Amino acid sequence: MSTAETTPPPKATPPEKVEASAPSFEKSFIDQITNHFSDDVEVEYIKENRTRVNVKKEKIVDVAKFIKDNTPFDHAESVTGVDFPEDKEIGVIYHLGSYTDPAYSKQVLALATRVPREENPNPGNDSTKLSSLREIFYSVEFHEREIFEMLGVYFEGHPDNRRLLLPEDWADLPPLRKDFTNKGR
Amino acid sequence: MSVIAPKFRLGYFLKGIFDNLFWIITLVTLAGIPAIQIALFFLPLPIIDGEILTAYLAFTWLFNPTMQIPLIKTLLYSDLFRIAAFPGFGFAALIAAGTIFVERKMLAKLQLRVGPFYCGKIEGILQLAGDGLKLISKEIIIPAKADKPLFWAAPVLFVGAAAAFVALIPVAPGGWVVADLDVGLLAVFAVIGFFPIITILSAWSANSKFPFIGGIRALHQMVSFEIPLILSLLGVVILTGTLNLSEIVESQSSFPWIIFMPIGAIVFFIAMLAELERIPFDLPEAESEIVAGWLTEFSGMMYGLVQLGSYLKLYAFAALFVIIFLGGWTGPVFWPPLETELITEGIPIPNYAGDPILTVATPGLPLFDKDPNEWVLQQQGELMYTSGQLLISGVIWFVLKTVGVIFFILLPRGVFPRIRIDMLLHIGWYKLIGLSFVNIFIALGLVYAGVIGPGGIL
Amino acid sequence: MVGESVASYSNVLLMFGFACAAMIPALIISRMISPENKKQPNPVKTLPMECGQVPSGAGRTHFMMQYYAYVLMFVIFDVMAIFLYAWGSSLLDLPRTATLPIIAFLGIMFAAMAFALNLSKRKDIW
Amino acid sequence: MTDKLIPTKQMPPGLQVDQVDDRIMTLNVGPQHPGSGHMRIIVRIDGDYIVDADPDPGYVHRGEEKMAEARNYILNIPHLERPVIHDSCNILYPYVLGVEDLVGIEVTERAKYIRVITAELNRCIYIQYWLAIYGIFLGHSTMFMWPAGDRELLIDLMEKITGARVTHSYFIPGGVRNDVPANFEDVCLRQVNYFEKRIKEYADVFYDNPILKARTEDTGVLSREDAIRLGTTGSVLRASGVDYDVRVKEPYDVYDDLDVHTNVLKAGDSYARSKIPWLDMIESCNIIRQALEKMPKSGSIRTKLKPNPKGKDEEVYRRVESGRGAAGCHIISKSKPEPYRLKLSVGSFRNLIALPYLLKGEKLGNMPAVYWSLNYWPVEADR
Repeated sequence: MSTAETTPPPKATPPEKVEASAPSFEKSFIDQITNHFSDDVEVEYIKENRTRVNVKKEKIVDVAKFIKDNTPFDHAESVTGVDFPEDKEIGVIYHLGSYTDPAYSKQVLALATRVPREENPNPGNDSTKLSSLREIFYSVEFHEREIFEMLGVYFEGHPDNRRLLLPEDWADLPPLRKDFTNKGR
Repeated sequence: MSVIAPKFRLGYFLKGIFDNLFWIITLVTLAGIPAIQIALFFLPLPIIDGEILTAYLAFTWLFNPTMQIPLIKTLLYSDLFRIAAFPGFGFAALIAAGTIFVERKMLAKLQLRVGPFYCGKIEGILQLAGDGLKLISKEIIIPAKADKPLFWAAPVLFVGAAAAFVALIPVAPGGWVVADLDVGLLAVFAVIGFFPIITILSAWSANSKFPFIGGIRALHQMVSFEIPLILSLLGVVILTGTLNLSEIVESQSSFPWIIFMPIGAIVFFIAMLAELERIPFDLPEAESEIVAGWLTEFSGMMYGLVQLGSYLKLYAFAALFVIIFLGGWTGPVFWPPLETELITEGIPIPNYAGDPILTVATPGLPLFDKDPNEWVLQQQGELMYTSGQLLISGVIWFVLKTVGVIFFILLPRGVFPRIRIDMLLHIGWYKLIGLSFVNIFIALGLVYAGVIGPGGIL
Repeated sequence: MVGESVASYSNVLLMFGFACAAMIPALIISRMISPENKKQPNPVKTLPMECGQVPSGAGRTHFMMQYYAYVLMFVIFDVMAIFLYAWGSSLLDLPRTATLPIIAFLGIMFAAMAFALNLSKRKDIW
Repeated sequence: MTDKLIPTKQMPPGLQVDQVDDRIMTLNVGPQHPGSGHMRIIVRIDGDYIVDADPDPGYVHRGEEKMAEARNYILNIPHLERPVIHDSCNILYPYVLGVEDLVGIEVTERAKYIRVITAELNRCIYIQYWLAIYGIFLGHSTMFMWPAGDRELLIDLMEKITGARVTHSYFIPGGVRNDVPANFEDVCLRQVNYFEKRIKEYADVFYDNPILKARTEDTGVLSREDAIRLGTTGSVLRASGVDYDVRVKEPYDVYDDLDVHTNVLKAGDSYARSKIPWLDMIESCNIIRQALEKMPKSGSIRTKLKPNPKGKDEEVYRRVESGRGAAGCHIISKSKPEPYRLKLSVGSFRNLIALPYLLKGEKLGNMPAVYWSLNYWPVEADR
């Protein structure tokens, strides 16, 4: 809440427009989350089968724990890291799905957060840090390792923050940042 | 030694050849000829027509048509011929080469492909020669910190041990065996015991992890399958009362032992597959687990030698199975010899009036016979060697049976996946040993029920 | 007919020696004609095989397979199995009463083996 | 590396790692190993038991996601199928669906059916390749040759349709690249019928083989709860008794018109994991036959797309069921011809997380059987 001014929403989300045609089923479990975390979460969109909530980075563990305990979402399908150099932020989006509840098996809940970005990254030792969700959704383990090496986001509480895909002698920028340019392109 | 491939120059090449020739001639003159002369003092030289066959005499007789047949026969019955050519190394290597060809083509047919196809025009029959040439022209890489003498010696020793195994195999009646031992079967077990030791030695000497695990797996394979292998043959020994392999074959002139002890044959066959390290028991070389097992560090011709040794071993095991359970060379004689009168006296052919005007005597049909009565004498047990017909017939039967057994050894490679080491130990200790005990009691029962043995029915 | 002399034993050794002697030229010829850069040996080439990685640790280490109970049993029962051949090969010459002790021996051997297997399985050594 | 969250499996006695540390050997399995594929598994063994396994992928990492940020939506098609060239239609499918959402075009009915048919054919091609390697990993060389040979049937069929044998680049936003040949229905039906008859013979030589059953049953058991918690997908998930197939649960294109049966096995061991893809192939043959019946015999195969299309200013996440499980494509678009960020969430990468957990406490001989039963394709996991 103290960092409310540092995390402005990147674009003016039009929730009103979406809500007019928002599917009621998706809205029901999103409402569950928004009711519990009133001002910490912000619904970006509610579309058919796809929903997204943006969470402040301090609250990501609490929200994830709440989702795990109170909704049937039981695993993370994918974790996307996005670099926003204009906002000086890096976004991390967890896509959560459900295997156990047939009613929810179509749904993918995107749980998004943002961490500050530094111009001269020093992965692991700078402010680009986020709490790991591995204790809650076990399946994010390798995804978080990939984001650590590709974007330099250090996941606190992750037991195994090592390189996964990149070679051991990689000494350049984290390659998925926008300021790492493709050679020859 | 000269190196051909990089920076080849004809002068260096010729110089290398001449250097090698020079050293060969020098060494032969200084060491070889004296050694031969010293050996000639102690070696018994054969006597032909009352003359001692010296080297000079043999060279003279080569150009004397009448003396060539005795010369060849002398050569045929010498130990060197047995070791190098017929029942020994050459024969076994020939069958091993055939086995490799058959294995490739058979597996290919089983797996809906064609196998070696181009080399040699006819179904890729020269593929093996091509592979040999390729292997011999490859560089031999010795891993750093390897125990070099052991590492070099392992493939050679492997081939040697396999050849020693081959030496114990009789292939034809009349003592056509390199070493005719009274305790032939025990000697076979002794030689079989060498292979895991060689495996472990080479695995240990390579100073690499995958060969090491492979060697230990080979040890465990021996641990679990040596006892069933030994016990499964005890039934036959009980029934025949001898350990001599030739006598075991001769005891099966009327029926093979597999009729009475199929359990022993099955146990022996499975244990044989395990000792040969063939799928499904190729754990020491399991390529998807431990790269190539104990063969990982072998390159070039060393690998080729190990392969040669393993196929020699394959032939020897198949031949042992044939000798003990399938009756060896026994079988109907092809082209049985003519009647004794025809050979000794000839048949008088009468004219129309009934007077004998012509006597037809066959030339010595047995090709290597000394005199026409040889086959008769051999039947009466007065000749130490056998006649041509019996030899050829016995060898043909032996080879046919051996090839059949080899086929069944090759077949599981296309049918089964590899098993795991704990399953292997479990099979060996819990199942095969029990079955081989059953086999022993079947043999004892046959003896004491009076079916087989002195005074038995059969 | 049956070879009785030392010569027939020595034939095994001769065959062994012949095969060894015949294989050594193959290695020597291979050394002669194979390409090998002796002046600049490649140290990476002679590394032990470790799937393309630089080897870590020694190849010859303290390494224990779990199945050592089988190995212990092998040491005992392999010798006993060979002993049986002395009896088996002369069974037809022996009086029938001589078989009874052997059957007792077989029974003890089998029972001991079963007990050892059972024990090691119950203790779950492997 | 040690996980406290997941209950550790019962290790055999005498294998307490902290006490026996001096005799543990570290084996690098891969990247140059007949049983690894293009990856490395750092296996620590104590005798015959694996006490720890650490997968190390990345030897064929190509930066597909970074490359996609520099190319427009059409140019991305050929290189995005490279991670799994044997399953190139299915790996492109979520991307193409996502781009259609972003650009906002509809696909014609006939193109949808052609897409489903080619996707199912491609799934069979991939599974045949996978099965061949599973066979050789277990030392069963016949099982290597048979699927590799029968795969040619479907590859020839795909060559007739798309013109390429392996890398088809067939799906494009708005439909497919070209129409099927004239007598396609008959040829496809005949090939698929023969193919199904042929793969049913695999049961005799492989799936009913007693040694294979003894080797793979009860090895690498993944329980239902762990399969869900680890977020595994595809055949690994369904072999553990979870009834989840994206084709059924979230039908895309025309899968809701077709009768798709989900194969589920309860055991969760390597045998079940190796059997599910085989059952999937038989199911794919059924789907292809249904689709051939219902396919419109004529019509457009492509909606015209304006050159260099721009995506909307939104993000889209689409998933399909590929040969290795759910393949998701997350595209963040910023009203540009190029995607701002493209993330492929592929089945191989998601299943790899189960590998260290499954290998712990297994025997070394089970390592290839468990590893390849995870339906793992190293190139796809590295992307």
